[in-house]
Amino acid sequence: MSLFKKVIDGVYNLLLGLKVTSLRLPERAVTLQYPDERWEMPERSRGIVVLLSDKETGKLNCTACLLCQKACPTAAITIEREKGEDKKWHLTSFTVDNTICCFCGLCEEACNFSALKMATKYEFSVYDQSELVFDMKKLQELGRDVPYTPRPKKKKPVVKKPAPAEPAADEMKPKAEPEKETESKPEPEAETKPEAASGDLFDDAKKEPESNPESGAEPAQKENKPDSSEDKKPEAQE
Amino acid sequence: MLSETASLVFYTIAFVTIASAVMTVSLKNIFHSALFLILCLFSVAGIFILCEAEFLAGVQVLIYVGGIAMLMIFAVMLTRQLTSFNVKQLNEQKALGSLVAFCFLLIALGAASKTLSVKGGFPLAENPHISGNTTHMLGNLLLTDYVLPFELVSVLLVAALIGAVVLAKKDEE
Amino acid sequence: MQVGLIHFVALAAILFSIGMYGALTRRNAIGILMSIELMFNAVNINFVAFAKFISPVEITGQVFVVFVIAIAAAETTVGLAIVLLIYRNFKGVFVDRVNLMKW
Amino acid sequence: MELEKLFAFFGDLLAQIGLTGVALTVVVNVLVAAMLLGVLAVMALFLVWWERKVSAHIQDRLGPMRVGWHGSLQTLADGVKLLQKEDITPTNADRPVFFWAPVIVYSSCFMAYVTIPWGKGLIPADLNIGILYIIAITTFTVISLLMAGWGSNNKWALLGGMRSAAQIISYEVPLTLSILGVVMLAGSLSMQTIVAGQQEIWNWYIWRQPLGFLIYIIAATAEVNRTPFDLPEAEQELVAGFNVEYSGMKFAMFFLAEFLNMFTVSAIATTLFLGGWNGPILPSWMWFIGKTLAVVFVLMWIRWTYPRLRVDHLMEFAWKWLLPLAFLNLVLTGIGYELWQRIFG
Repeated sequence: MSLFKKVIDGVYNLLLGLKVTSLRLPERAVTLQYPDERWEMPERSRGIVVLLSDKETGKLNCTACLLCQKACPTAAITIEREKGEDKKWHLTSFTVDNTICCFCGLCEEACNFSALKMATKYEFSVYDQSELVFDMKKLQELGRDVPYTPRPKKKKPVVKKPAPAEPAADEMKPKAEPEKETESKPEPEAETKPEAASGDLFDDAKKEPESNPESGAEPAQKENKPDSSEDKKPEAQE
Repeated sequence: MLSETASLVFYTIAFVTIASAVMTVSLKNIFHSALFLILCLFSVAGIFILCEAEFLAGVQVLIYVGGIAMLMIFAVMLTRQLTSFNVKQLNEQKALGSLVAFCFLLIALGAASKTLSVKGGFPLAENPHISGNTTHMLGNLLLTDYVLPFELVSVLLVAALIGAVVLAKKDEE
Repeated sequence: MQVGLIHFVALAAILFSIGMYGALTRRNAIGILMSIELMFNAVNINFVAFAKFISPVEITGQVFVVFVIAIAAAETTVGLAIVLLIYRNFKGVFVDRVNLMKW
Repeated sequence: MELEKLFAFFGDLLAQIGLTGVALTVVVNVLVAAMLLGVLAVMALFLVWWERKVSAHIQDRLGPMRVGWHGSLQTLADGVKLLQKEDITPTNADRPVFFWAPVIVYSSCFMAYVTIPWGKGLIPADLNIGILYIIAITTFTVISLLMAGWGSNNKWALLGGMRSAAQIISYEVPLTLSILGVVMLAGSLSMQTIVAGQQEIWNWYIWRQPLGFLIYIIAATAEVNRTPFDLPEAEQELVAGFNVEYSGMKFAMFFLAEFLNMFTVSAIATTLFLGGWNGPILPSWMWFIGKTLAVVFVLMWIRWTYPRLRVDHLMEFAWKWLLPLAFLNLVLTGIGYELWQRIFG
């Protein structure tokens, strides 16, 4: 008897399956025809990394602070800079190697100047691998029309001369200059926790350049090494 | 006698049959042998059709090609070391075996020509044409005159089936 | 030349001899089984040809072919089971290795 | 629309030209074969496209949309692509076997169409062993699959070939037995006679053989290696089974043969159970193709509904369920037929 019940049950379930699929048949498609239609990507989606520039002046927002380079877990970002005559760091090259970028968005979080952003663009296939290494020009071009809202500067208790509410980074620099010597020295460790220490934007920017070039790069490498060796050990054991 | 066209067809099929049979017994690769066996059996089905035995031709293909040859191929695949070219495929009786087969061929052909070519030697039908549906006739014969052998063959098949299962089963202990 | 009964019989004889040669000279048990199938088929050709040329009214020959085919199937199943046993016990399917009863 | 008249006209034309005897037969047969080849090639292309569309719509997708109207020329584009591809033969392959396997699978599935009635009088050859011929000739598929598996010299291919042979042989038994029920009722193996026995819709053999029809559909699904019985080419386990080493045109031949086989079993189901080309108003060949495509759609529907069976379940189902049911069907048919004859005959 239980056999009969089983058989009837099974047949019923099979028919139920057919019913389900037949009901899907007249439904409208939920997919898009990709090259013809595209999803509108949400603004915070993580696509390709672009450099943002000021809308009016067209200059890059980047202050060459190296925060993003340090934040990058895969070392996809490489920044070269030089000290200008105005004793400020100037960007000479900014490359993003998209072959190793993992699209984690840490660089965007690390940036304090709304200088770089993960744009919504996600199609950048090329014919040659080397074309995936984007240089500064390319990144700026990509970021030309990317809308962004400059990050609100929440707390500025340390600032002596409050900056204008929404200044572009380039405009701010001259004003920040005088404070550089006085304020950057007290907190040299701040670089390890940029988010927490970024009470003052200008401060941060000024302080890092000085301490970083040699000392900043080394810790990063040291951090990397144990990581990689840990990664390799289990493999070797296996 | 067959018609001109049918004779031509007969010679073609006969050639294929014999050639593939020779390949079957002579090839070193036993898998290829099995495939030529299939070709041979298939062309024998063609001979059957020439003899107006369509039902048998269908059964021939279904049973031999679909069943027996398939079993052969399975056996080839289940047993290793069959297809390597280093293995000697013929035994020491090669010369003797071919001699015996050749003698048999001569005797058979001699006997056939003795009995069949002589006028009045063998009661040939005047009109060698099977009138009617052979399938129908075959079915009638099998279930009337030959019902006992028919049943015996089915018993034999069941016995062979069980025997094969018992033989091929792995010992429990 | 028009084809008559003699041609069918000759074809069957040739096929049978080929099968016999194979059965006598093959070392491989599966090869021997195949040769035996060839001989069965030679016999079948004879039956069918005789049915056509001698008794086209009552096709007794064809009935026998049915039996032969059935018996061939039975023979193959048992034969292949034996081949598998040989393979299992003698680590190969070469029948000249199966010499336990030879003195 | 009346294709029969068209063919009769062509026959007269050929006779008037002066062809007689063997020459006429040869010419007519070659023409019929060529026509069949053309129709089936188009049908295979259509079936591939249709399968993709049905699967897409069941999964709330659209499927191919780019080539032609709703992607209707997609298969043609794929065919052209496959033609251009490199024809690879593995180094250690058994070359002749590897080469002949797709040829045999393709030609055997064409040969099956010799006795399939496309319409009233539209049958290439009405053999008196019709359905037996089809069953016999389709066994060559198994051989070609085994040849493909063996010839590729690849363990997945070999496993796929072995599995498929085991599966097809197992399911052939209930398939043949389910067909036998219809043969008993029709009293003939000839396809035209079987069709002639089901003039009206209530005469269709499906009403007298519902169990047989069910068994036939299940066994036929297994026979043509379709989901849920597609173990021989289970992508996840065997990558593609017997055709893993095939590329280019040889692969295309396997692929098209698969779809043609599906059409073949549907055509047999139509002929045996669904009244063949019988139907009102429309020309007979339209009825035949329509009914066959309906059966094909059911097969596709089944494919995109059920998951794949496990290999031991597959064998168990064939031998422990379908085979006894098929025997039961046969016995019931015999008893029922005899009773019917006694009471009404």
